[in-house]
Formats: sequence, C-alpha cells, structure tokens
Amino acid sequence: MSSDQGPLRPGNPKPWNDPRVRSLVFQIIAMAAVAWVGYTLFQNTITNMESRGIKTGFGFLNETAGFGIIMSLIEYNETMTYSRTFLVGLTNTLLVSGLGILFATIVGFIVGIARLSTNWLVAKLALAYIEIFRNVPLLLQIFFWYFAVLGNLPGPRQATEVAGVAFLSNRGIIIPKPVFESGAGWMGMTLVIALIVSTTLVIWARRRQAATGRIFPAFPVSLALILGLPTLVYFLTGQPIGWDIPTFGTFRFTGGITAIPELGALLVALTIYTATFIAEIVRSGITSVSSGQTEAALALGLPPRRVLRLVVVPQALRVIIPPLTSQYLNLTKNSSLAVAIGYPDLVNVFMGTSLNQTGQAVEIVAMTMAVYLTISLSISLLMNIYNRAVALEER
Amino acid sequence: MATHQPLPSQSAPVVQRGIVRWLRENLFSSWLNSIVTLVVGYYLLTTLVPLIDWAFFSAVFTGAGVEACNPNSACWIFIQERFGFFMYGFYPEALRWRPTLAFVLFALAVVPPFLPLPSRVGRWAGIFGITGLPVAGYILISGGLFGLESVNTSQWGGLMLTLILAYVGIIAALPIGVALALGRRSEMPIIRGICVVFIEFWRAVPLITILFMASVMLPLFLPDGVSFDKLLRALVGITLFQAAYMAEVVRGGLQAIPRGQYEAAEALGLGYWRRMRLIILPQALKIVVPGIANTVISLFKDTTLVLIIGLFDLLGAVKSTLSDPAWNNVMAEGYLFVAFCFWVFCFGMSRYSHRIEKQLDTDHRQ
Amino acid sequence: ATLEEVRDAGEMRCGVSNGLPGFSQPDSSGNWSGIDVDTCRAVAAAVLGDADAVEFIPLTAAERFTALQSGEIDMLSRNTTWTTTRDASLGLNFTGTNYYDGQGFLIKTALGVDSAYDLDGAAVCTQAGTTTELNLADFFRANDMEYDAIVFDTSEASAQGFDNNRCDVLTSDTSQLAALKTQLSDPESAEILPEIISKEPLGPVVRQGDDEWFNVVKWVLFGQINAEEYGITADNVDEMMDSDNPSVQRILGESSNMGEILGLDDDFMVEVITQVGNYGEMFERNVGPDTPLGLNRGNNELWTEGGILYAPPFR
Amino acid sequence: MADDGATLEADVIGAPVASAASDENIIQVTDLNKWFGEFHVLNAVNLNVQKGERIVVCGPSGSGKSTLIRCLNHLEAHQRGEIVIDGVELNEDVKKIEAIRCEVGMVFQQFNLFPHLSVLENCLLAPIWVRKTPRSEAIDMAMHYLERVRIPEQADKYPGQLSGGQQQRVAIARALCMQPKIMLFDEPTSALDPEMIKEVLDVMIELAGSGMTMICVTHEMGFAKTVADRVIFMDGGQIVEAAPPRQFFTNPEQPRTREFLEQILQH
Amino acid sequence: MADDGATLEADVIGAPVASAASDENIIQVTDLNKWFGEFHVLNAVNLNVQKGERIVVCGPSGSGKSTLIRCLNHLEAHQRGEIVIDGVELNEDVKKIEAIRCEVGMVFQQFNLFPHLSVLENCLLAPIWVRKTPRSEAIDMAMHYLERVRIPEQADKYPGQLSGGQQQRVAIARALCMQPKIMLFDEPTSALDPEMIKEVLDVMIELAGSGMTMICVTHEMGFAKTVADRVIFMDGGQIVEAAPPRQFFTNPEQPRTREFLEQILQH
Ligand SMILES: Nc1ncnc2c1ncn2[C@@H]1O[C@H](COP(=O)(O)OP(=O)(O)OP(=O)(O)O)[C@@H](O)[C@H]1O
Ligand SMILES: Nc1ncnc2c1ncn2[C@@H]1O[C@H](COP(=O)(O)OP(=O)(O)OP(=O)(O)O)[C@@H](O)[C@H]1O
Ligand SMILES: [Mg+2]
Ligand SMILES: [Mg+2]
Repeated sequence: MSSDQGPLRPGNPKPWNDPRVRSLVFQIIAMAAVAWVGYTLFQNTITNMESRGIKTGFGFLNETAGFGIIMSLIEYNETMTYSRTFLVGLTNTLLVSGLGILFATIVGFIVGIARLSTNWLVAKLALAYIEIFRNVPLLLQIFFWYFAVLGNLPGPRQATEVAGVAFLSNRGIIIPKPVFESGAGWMGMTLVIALIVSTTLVIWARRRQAATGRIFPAFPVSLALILGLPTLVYFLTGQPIGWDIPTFGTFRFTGGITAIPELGALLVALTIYTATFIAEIVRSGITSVSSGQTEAALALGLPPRRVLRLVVVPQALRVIIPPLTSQYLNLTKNSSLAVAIGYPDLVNVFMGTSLNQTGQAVEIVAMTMAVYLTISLSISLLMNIYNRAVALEER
Repeated sequence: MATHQPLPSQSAPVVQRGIVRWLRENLFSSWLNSIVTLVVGYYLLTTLVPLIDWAFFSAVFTGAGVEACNPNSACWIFIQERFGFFMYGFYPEALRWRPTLAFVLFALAVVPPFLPLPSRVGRWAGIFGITGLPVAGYILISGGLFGLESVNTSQWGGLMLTLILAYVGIIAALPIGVALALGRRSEMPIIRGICVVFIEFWRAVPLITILFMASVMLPLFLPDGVSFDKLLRALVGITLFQAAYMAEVVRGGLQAIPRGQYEAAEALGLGYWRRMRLIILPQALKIVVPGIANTVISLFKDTTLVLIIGLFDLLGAVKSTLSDPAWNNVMAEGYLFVAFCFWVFCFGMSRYSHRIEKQLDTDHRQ
Repeated sequence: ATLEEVRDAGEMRCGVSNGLPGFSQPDSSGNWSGIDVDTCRAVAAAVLGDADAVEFIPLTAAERFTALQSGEIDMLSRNTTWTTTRDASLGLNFTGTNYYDGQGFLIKTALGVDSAYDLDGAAVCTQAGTTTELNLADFFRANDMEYDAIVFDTSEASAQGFDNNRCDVLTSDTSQLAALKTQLSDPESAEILPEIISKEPLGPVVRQGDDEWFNVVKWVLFGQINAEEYGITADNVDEMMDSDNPSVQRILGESSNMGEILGLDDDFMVEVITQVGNYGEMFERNVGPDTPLGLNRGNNELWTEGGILYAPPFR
Repeated sequence: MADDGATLEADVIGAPVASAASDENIIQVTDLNKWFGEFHVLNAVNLNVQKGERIVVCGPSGSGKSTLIRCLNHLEAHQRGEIVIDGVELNEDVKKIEAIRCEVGMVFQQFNLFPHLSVLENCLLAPIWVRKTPRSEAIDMAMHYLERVRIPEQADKYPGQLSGGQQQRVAIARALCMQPKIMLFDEPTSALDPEMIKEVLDVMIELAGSGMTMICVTHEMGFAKTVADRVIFMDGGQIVEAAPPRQFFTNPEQPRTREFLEQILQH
Repeated sequence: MADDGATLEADVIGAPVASAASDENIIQVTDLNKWFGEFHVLNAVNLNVQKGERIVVCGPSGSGKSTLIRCLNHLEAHQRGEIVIDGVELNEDVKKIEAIRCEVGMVFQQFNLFPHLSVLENCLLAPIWVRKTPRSEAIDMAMHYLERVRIPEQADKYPGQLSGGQQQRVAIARALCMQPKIMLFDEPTSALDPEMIKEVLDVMIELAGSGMTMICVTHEMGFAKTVADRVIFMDGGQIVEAAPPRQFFTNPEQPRTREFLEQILQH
C-alpha cells in the first residue's frame, strides 16, 4: 500500500476487542503451544535416550552394515556401510515405484478405455475388474500374489524355459545379460546417431507439414531407425555383444539378470490395485470431454484416430493428470508394503534391518520419512507447475 | 397437393429390435468387436467355469477336519472351523456375545437409511452411531464396568478389531479433519501454516511408518513412565493419518460454498464459530459425503496394515492360521475369505454413501 | 523404576516372538506357551506372585529393541542373541541366557547336500534384523561362497518361504530350525545340516540403567537354574521347604533375605517354582524330547551334568 | 424503465409514502476512503442519513456503490475516515461491529438464503442465535414478517423450491426479523426476471412506506422516483450528485449525471 | 419474431441474395428411414437440394429436424433409404464418410469449439490435418474467414474468452475453412442472447448471399423469409410441406403447417 493512505485504520478499539490483537494473541498462543509440544517431545526423547543409554547421532551411517541384500541396483556387499544400505533401499523403492507407475498407467488406461468400450462384454469385464480389485486391501493382494500365485510356480530345477535362454521359476525370471565387447562402442555411437537423426526427422516432418501440408509418418520411421540402425551395425561389426546366458548350478541359475519374485509380486499387486483407480480417473476424464467435441471434430472430417489425438486426449488429460499424480504418490507410499514379503525397499532394508542392527530408531525413521516427504513435495511442486501451464483461458 | 396424411410409423427392421439388436449393438457391432467378443468370451468361460466349480460345486462345505477335503477343490471347512477366531481373535469364547451385541447396535445405527423409514429415524440412528455407540460399544467389548468382565485389548482381534479400527478412526478423524480444514482456510498465517505442515506431513508418509512409530516408538517421545495401550496407540496413529486426508476432503467442501453464504451470515451478526457451525459446515459436509466415503473405504482397507505391527485383525488372524501344519493348502481359501469380507464391506460402504447423499439432499432444487 | 511400575500396574508387559513353537506361541484362544513365555511368567510370579499377570506383546525381530528402548515393554524374552553391540550401544542389558543355541541350516533333503560348505550359490531364507542375518553374511564371505539372502520379517514367513521353495536353505538358530521344521507341510522333507556356524546365547533383555529390575530378572533365571541343580521342582517344593540344605533354604527364602535385597518377597522363588517350575521343567515342558520339537538338553544341561548351564550361587 | 416507474407509482397510491424524516442523523459518513490494494475505490465520501430517510444510490458499474454500503455494516473495512451508525463509531472493535450488524439489515443481489434451512429457519436463525429471542416468540415474529412480504404459506419450504422473487422476499423478511433500524439493499432486483422484479419492488415500497431508514443501490429508476427522499449518484468512488428525485431526474446539476441518466433511461 | 424479420430484411439490402440455383442436385435423399430403438424418427423422407439452394427446416421439437441433418454427414447412421451427396452415396464406408464430411460443414447449437485451442488453431485444425494444406496457406485462409465473420482480432484468444455470439461466429468460420460445398446449421442461434442472435444471423445472411448451399434448422422466421429458397416443415419424422418462403408463410397448404405457424408467429 502506498503511503498516501494516511492513518492505516480509523478509530482505536479496545485491545481485547480488536480482531487484529485477538488474532495475534491467538496465533502466538498456537505457536507457543506447538513449540512447547515440539520441545517437550524433543526433550523427552533426548532424556529417554540418554537415561537408557541409546546411542544417538548419524555416526552409524559410516559403520559396516554386515548383512546381505538380495537385490541391489547399485553395487553392494555386506562390507559396505549403512549409508550404502540406505541408498540401496532408496533405489529399490524408486525402482518398484517407477515400474509400478509405468505398468499401472498402461493397465489403467487400457481398462479405463475398455470401460467405455461399445463391446458390452469388454465394458462389463473392465467394470468387474475395477469393482473387485479396488475393494480388496492391497496388503492382501500382495500376499495373494506372493504366496498363493508365485509361490506355486515350479522350483528352479523345474523352471519353465523360454527358448533355452530365459527361465521362469519361483526364484523369479532370469533372462540373458548382454556383455559388451570391444566394438559395442560402435553400436552405442550408431544409437546416438539414430537418436539425433530421428529428432531431426521429427522437426523436419513438422516443418514440411507446415510448409506443404504433407504429413510424414515421423514416429514409425524414427522407431525403425532407432531399432534398426544399431542392429545393422551389430551384425556389421561382427556381433560384438555377447549374451551371458543363465545356466543352472547346484542351487540356482548363475549369470543373466534376475528379477526376484518379491519384486514381481509387489509390482503385480501395486499395478493391479492402482490401475483400478487410474482406470476410473481415465474414464471420468474421457467422459468429461463432451460428445459435442467429438461430433464437431468428426463433422470437420477428421478421422476418429486424429479426433482422439487432437481433440479428446488433450482435453481429457487436463482432467486426468492431477488425480493421476496423487495415485502415483499413493503407489509410491504403498510400495512400502514391500516389507511384508521381504522385497528390499527402503522401509524393509533401512527402517527394518538397519534399524534393528543399530537400534537408532529416531534417526532412521526420520530419514525414511524425510525421503517420502521429499518425493511427495517434489511431485506436488511439478503438479502445480503443470496445472498452471494447462489452465484453460476463461473469460 | 392433398392434405398431408401422416404415414404410420413402421416397426424397426430386425437388426433394430430386441435381442438381435442388443447383440448386434453390444457384442458384434463390427468385425473387430466380434473377434474381441469371441476371444474374451472364450477366455472368460475357460477360466470362470473351473473357478466356480472349484469354489462352489465341487467344494467341500461340511465335514470334520482336513480329511474331508479334497486337494482339487475349495475346502470351506477350514473357514467354518476357525470362524470364531476370524471374527473375534482371542476374545474369550464365553464373552463373545458382547461384541456381537455391539455389532447389532452398530447395524441398527447404520441400516435405517436403507429402509423405508421417516428420515427422522435415520437421523437419530446416525446421531446414536456417532455418540452413544462408541461409548456403549466400548463398555460392551472392553468390559470392566457394570459387572462385565474386563477383556484386555491384546485379546481383541479378527473382523471385530478391523471394524473397531476403522470405526474409531473415522469417528475421531472427522472432527480433527474439520478443525484442520478450517485452520487451513484461516486468515491467520501461523494457524494456516501449522495446519498445512501437519496435513502435508501426514499425507506424505506411508501409513506403516506411522504405525511403526505409534506402536514401538511413541513411549520414547513421552515422559518416562507415561504409556498407554498398544491398540490405542495404533488408533491414534490411524486417526491422525485419516484426519489429514479428511481435512483435504472437507476443505474441498468449504471451498465450494459461495462467498455470499459467508457474507449473509456475517451481515446477520453471526460470529465466526456460529457462522461455521450453523451455516457453512452443514452445507460443506453434505457436499463432501462422497469424498468422505472414499477416504473411509481406503482407511478400512488400510487397517490391514496393523498386521505388520502385530495386531491380529481379520487378515492377521487368517494369515496366522495359514501356517498351522494341521491345515495344508488352504491359503487360497483363507485369502479369498478375507477378500470377500473386505469386498462386502467396501462395496456396501460405497452404496451406503450414495444412500446418505440422497437422504441429506435437502436443497430440493426445482 | 520398572519394578514399581510393574507392581503398580499389577501386570508385566513382556515382549515375545509372534509365533515360534516351543519358544513363544499363542494357541487359538490366545494362551501363550513356550520357554521364552515361561521366562516372563517366572518373573511375573516373582514380582507379582502371579505367573499369569503378564501381557504378552508379540514383536517382530525388527521391532523388538525399539519396543524395549521406548518402554513399550518391561522385558524382552524373544530368543534374542547376546552380543556386544546390543549390550553396549542399544541401551540394553542382557540378564543371562535361558537357551544356549547356535546357528545352523535346514535344507531340503532332495538337494542331496550334506554340508554347509557346499552351499555356494544357495538362496537362503532368514529373518530380518537378526544376528543370524549377520552370521550368514560372515560365514559365506569367510568361505568365499555366494548366496542370495531372502529376508522375511517373521520366522513364520521365512519358514513359509522355505516350504514354498523360495529358498534352498533356511538358516536360524538350531532350536528354531527344529521348531520351524515341525511347521513344514512335510517335516520329513528337510534336515538340519551338522555345521553350527555361531554361538547364540539367547536370553531375556531389559533396559539399561535400571539395575534393580535388571537384578530381578537376572536372579529369577539364576534361581530357576539353581533350583534344578538342587533338585527343587514344582512338585516337591513344599517338601523342600523343610530341607536342611542351606543352599535350598536360601533359594526358597527360608533362611535368608535374598528376596528383600532384590526388592522382592523373600519367598519369591517358591512362587516361581510352584507356578512355573525350575529350569529343567521349563525346558522339558516346552522344547524337550517329549515335545514336537524334541530337542536334547545338549549345552543347556547343568554344568554338573556336562552342560554349560552354570548359575552363580544364592548367598 | 421509465414506463415501469409509472406503473409502480400507480401501484403505491394506497400506501402513503411518509417523507417526514426526523432531524437526527442515524448514519454519518465523513471523509470515507477505501483502497483495494492500490486501487482507490472510495474517495472522500461524505454522507449523512437521517432517521427514516430513504436513499437510492445509483451510478455506473464499478463506481463503488456496493463497496460503500458494504462498508456501512463492515463487510468491508475502510481505511480512512469515520462511519458513525446510530451513534456508534465503526472501527475494528468486534463488539461494536456485532452490535451494529444487529441494527443494520442487508439484502444481497444473489439473495444468499441458506439452502440447508427452511424459509422459517432462515428467518429464525439470527433472532435466536444473536438476539437470543425465545423460539416461540421468534416464530411469531418470523411469521409476521413473512406475511408482510406476502409468503407466509412458503414457511416450511426450502429456498431451492422457491422462485427468485420469492427468495428475495424471504431474504428481506430474514433481515427484518432482526428488527433493524436501517436496511441496506444491494441491487435487490438485478438477478430477477422482469415479472419477479415487480413483486419484490412492491414489498420494498411498502417497507419504505412504514418509515424504515433505507439505503438502496438500484437501477430501478421508477422505484427511486416513487420512494426516495434523496438519490445519490456515484462515479469513480465519489459522490457526484445527491438530490431529491424530482430534481435529480428532471434537472441534474452535473453533466456526468446527465450523461448517465441518458444512458440508463434509454433502454 | 415477425418484427425481427423486418429488421433483417433491412440489413441485407446491400447483399444481393442470389436465388439462382443450378439444376444439379447436390443432395439427394430418397426414402430415408431411421429408428432409434423402436422409435421411428425419420419416416420415408425425400429431399433433393440443388447446388446453391438455401433451405430452412422448421417444425416442432422432436420432429426429427436435427436427426435429418445429422444423417446428412453421417453423425447418425440411417437404416433404410439412400443419401447421395455430391454424387457419392453415403453408407458405412469410412473413406466415403470422411470424404463427404470434408464437403459438408456443420455448425452446432452449442458451438462445440475446442476449448484447448486458440480461435486460429480451431480454424487451422481440419485444413492442416484433413486437407493437408500448408500451414501458412491455412492461416491466410483462416484469417480470411475470420474477417468474413468479423472477428479477425480475436484470432489469438481462446474460446472461453469470447461471448456466445463470437463463439458461434468462430464455429462458422471453422466450418468454412474446410471450403465445404454444403453448410448445415442446427439451430445456430438458439443458445444465444437476443443481441448476439443478430450478429450471427448477419453473418449467415452474408454467407447465403455468396451462393453457398445451405441447410439450416432454425426458428428464426425472419431469416427464413430473407434468404431461404425453400422452407421445409417437418412433423413426426416426415416432411409435411416444402415451399418457397412467400407461399409457405402466407399461404401454407397443409393445416398442420398453418397450426405450427400460428403458434410460432404468436410470440
Ligand atoms: N474484493 C475486491 N478486491 C479488489 N477489488 C474489488 C473488490 N471488490 C470490488 N472491487 C473493485 O472495486 C470497484 C468498485 O466495486 P463495487 O462492487 O463497489 O462497484 P459497484 O458500483 O457496486 O458496481 P456494480 O454496479 O457492477 O455492482 C470495482 O472496480 C471492483 O472491481
Ligand atoms: N440418440 C438418440 N437416441 C434415442 N432417441 C433419440 C436420440 N436422438 C434423438 N432422439 C429422439 O428422436 C426424436 C427426434 O429428435 P431430433 O433431435 O431430431 O428432434 P428435433 O426436431 O431436432 O427437435 P428440437 O427442435 O428439440 O431440436 C426426439 O423424440 C428425440 O427424443
Ligand atoms: Mg455492486
Ligand atoms: Mg434439434
């Protein structure tokens, strides 16, 4: 406010009747109460920990963990420190959440669209799927997939073979692992080149369409380039990628890449459960685009495929994205149920085993919660940016 | 030109009528659709038929113990035999009439909206449900008063515990959620800040970390010697968690009330609290019934997580019996039973919320 | 202090395992039994005169120390291994050993493996947050072998995983292996390998800094061991009251103030032995050869009988 | 609209329009200034209203009419100047604000009835909770005012079941139930269909006849001619002209007023 | 409404209304029958429209007017009979349907602009993706038609920022950008406020003057009188009467038509 407004307020009420004074006092009291509660809790914790001789501080992060973890995206062995186990847990959480989000989105979109299918059978099937799976607790579904379904797969000796290179058993799915030899670098280079060419192609296609109106199928061509060029080079350079094909030892397959069944069960359960919610979101997003929009687009002569892409989807997405992200957040939080079946996620590895070995509950739980808080706050931030970007211009 | 004689309307061509039309429009509207119908139909038949056969037709419903069962079909005897445990956990058998009575009271409070009764009855039943029932239920189930034998909470379990967790979680979370929502819309920045931080914190962390804190860490935060019941602590955790979600739902309702309502109430000389209590909240809560129902349903499902902190809710009870060596291979039956119970309740709740929504609709728009 | 709190509450809260046959397990009406459970009951009998005045709080391995640290329970009796770290840095005190154990391996007979040194590459089921998990890592590393650790949060779940063939080997304390073996769908399909790869003294734990309570819990267990040594059993305790053996008299509080100096009644061991029994009775009842577990006394035999069970004297 | 005025005049012949206002100033506004952020909405407004006086405020959209009357019962806070209502100076003092709101009834353009309460309950709310009138007494009074606005038979309906005109009449009754000394109207008829405008204006004319102090923002010039003691023309947050209706409509002093009247009487 | 007609006629004096229609039938509808379930919506409809002809369709609500014109670009499928547009017979063949939709522009009652695209982009969408016009050319054309509907200055706004009348004019421009041979209008003005009706009708009249083949469902009888070559009256899914406007309005043959006209001209 500018200074020419003179006295800010007319008159002078009695302080106890002045709402500003009241609100100030009230807020100070609230603040004091919160501070007091916080301080008491903190003080209690410190006293309790001291009187019970519990170690405090984050020094434990540099101690040797000494236990094994079945699955790790980063290098890990039992001689590494607790800070490493934290990272292992974190990356495993991110892995299962990331994959879960990917699959749940795919399944959710398919089911959501199936729900709107003109085929009665398909629509009802989608409805039944949604009503059944979203009304059953996720934890139960995780148990079901892990113990009742994956538990009944054959043992590693009787593993189901796929072309003699991939194996499915109750130890998970084992697939060959690529081994890069000299010359593989060429493939990498061609891949980069193919990516650059594709990008240029897309830009060129857009320019050409603007200039001449002709539409070039840039997407399939790019795809072919990205897949085809490196393959071509692969053969030209004498197949420089070897495959580490899993073979059965005494107990297990050695070599190859293993996807453990805990990951599988957790992923399947998270996907199926979250997809029901996503399907409903997608359905309501699509139905929120009025039929008049489709009709108008059809009446302009746009083929149904283009109507979907140019008119329906962009409008539906605005409605879909905000609730969709909150489902993504839920999925990430729900991935912590991993602890029930022993998938080594953050809660299991760090808030479970590490906490138990070090006994430093306060520090470890605080770190775990901080991770989830960070994830959730960053997603909200992105969402706000997105919402502002796509907000419809209104009168 | 002669006077126009309206042509009689003809009946539609066959493809446009009855079952043929239905089939054509819904199952075989294009060749692609026809193929999809056939494929989906085939797979449905080949999976559903054996499944139904397994679960019903060749299933064993009566008999004595595991011997009566056959490995290729469902063995429901298992559920029958452990039914009491699944429903009440370790609750002493002789006293199980008490929780049963509490359930009956609960049903009385809940059912009226489904019956053709005057809406007054429904309202009173609802009021009883959120005031009298918790007290009566607590006295009945916990005992220790009126000469009822006291039953320790560690003996509570099964579906009973699931329902108690969900019910108390909801009843206690609603007022806290409302307070948080009002706080978040307050004009006082500090109050607003506190509420925002509180809500966002609880919404960001997974429930099991909260349950873990509540169940094993809470005494660490309290003065030495202060401690309370484990179940109660789990309930506190669940309630605060739920309250944060509730707050966001209620906030949505508050935002939907037009400014004019606030101003009209203000102009009549009503103070802040009366304005909220008499004008704003009644309208806002009505709007958010579906939202509340949704959070309630997800809370109900989330109560299964108490299994991880060692409480024997329905899932915990069933799961703990699955490792009984006397009963092999009843895992599927056990899980299906739990799934069925939860499904019935969740589905029921969503219907119930529709019913309440209709009943509360006193706007009577023309 | 814990002793007063327990007296005031009229009930002791004891953390136990959430289901391990022979050690602590609830039956379908919620009655707990097992040697760990009896250890709790003995303390309750000593402190409150009523062995049933215990609230059993089932805990997973990962929760147990936090629960004790925070004061959620008064004592922990949950087949917990006594180690330096736990004793020193967790703010806990071990009061003794109620079961001397060692870590072993349970393996499917069908695999045809008869030594733990042949386990290279095996998938091993174990329980989260245990010393077992650490020993396992040490053992395999020391012998330059690889393994997959399949970690469950309860021993029950790890047994189920083993049963479902999720892993080839189940590792745990041998006593637990015996217990878990009974839970397999076909108990005969698995056998325990001969190697014992660690020392696992299991015993009750209390919070550090409360010496009074620490002594009570410690001496109840010592009392039970001494009672066995002097032949005092639940059946003959009344007759033994009249015994001339001064050691017996001291144990039973006939001629001493042992109870008083511990902050208990002088006849506290009488209550313990009548209601729970001496150590031997406790062992036989829960894990001994006549139980489904069928364990021999082994190391848990009295020192006089060739075992290592040796309690300081009441004096 | 000019036509409307004629019809209205015909209608009110029965109701004697008391124009004898006492000398006592029930509202005194001195040098009132208000800003919305940097925007100066009310600029040095002075206004005295005597007891029983009926004032019509008009002016182009955005000229600050609504803001002015919303300041009078402190729905908006002012930043400089003095407002004295019935001898009480309006400032941030909550007690005073509440006291003044009891004496000042307000009717909004959008009715703002409470949709979850029946018509009767809408009218009972403030008397019971603010004035602490016993319920039976409050009901009697509410029915009295509902009769005065000619819809006693709708007492048990909900607002959603009434037409716009009926709703606005309930809103008037609701304000009257507090037995205020002053009534403020903010374009009470502009959200209504033409037929309904008349039924609401009739009620207001009757109310004016009963000697109530009224300030009414409206563009119904017929109404202004019929009942106003003074017509005030605002523009740009200032009072441009204030005059008795006869002079205001036939011979306005300010060119700005003339311009506005030309516009408004056209359609 | 009758008055409106007069005003409109006055407005279009400048625009010569070409009523010379070529002999070529651009639309041939023969024995068209359509059912919704058991309900017979269109009953043996026959209609030939010549190139450049301007047809107004009227009739009571539910008589099948919308359904008829929606059949013409296959937004609804018909079940019996033949529709031939510009020499192509309309059946379930997707390619033909798309080809015909390129030749037939349609304007809806509810505008149905794409809210996520700016006005200009609304107009560019179809030319670029269907006609494969180069972008710069498409922009020129779009601006041309936006000028013709008199809102070139709004090109970069979004539909939500425009008034109803402006939106409907954008909808017309959007359809014109495909340079269709035929324009279908389904009550283009009935969702508009009176002031806006005029601005849309003006545009349509100008369009009619340019010789475009038009079929327009409307109740604006003034418009019908001004531009229609033929007025078609439908009832119960049938064409009851079809006549040049002069005859249709002054001397309808069918009693049913007379009845309808009496009703509609009353208010
Ligand atoms: N809460 C507010 N915040 C900011 N500006 C406001 C607010 N309320 C009103 N204004 C602005 O103050 C000016 C005066 O508003 P006011 O509503 O008093 O005008 P008015 O004369 O009642 O107009 P109308 O005839 O349209 O109701 C307008 O320019 C308006 O945009
Ligand atoms: N998709 C549909 N399914 C079933 N019946 C329909 C459908 N669309 C229209 N109808 C029915 O067909 C009849 C004719 O509808 P149509 O919209 O063509 O009438 P209209 O002459 O355009 O009426 P109006 O003047 O109200 O727009 C109506 O009775 C209507 O209810
Ligand atoms: Mg205004
Ligand atoms: Mg129509």
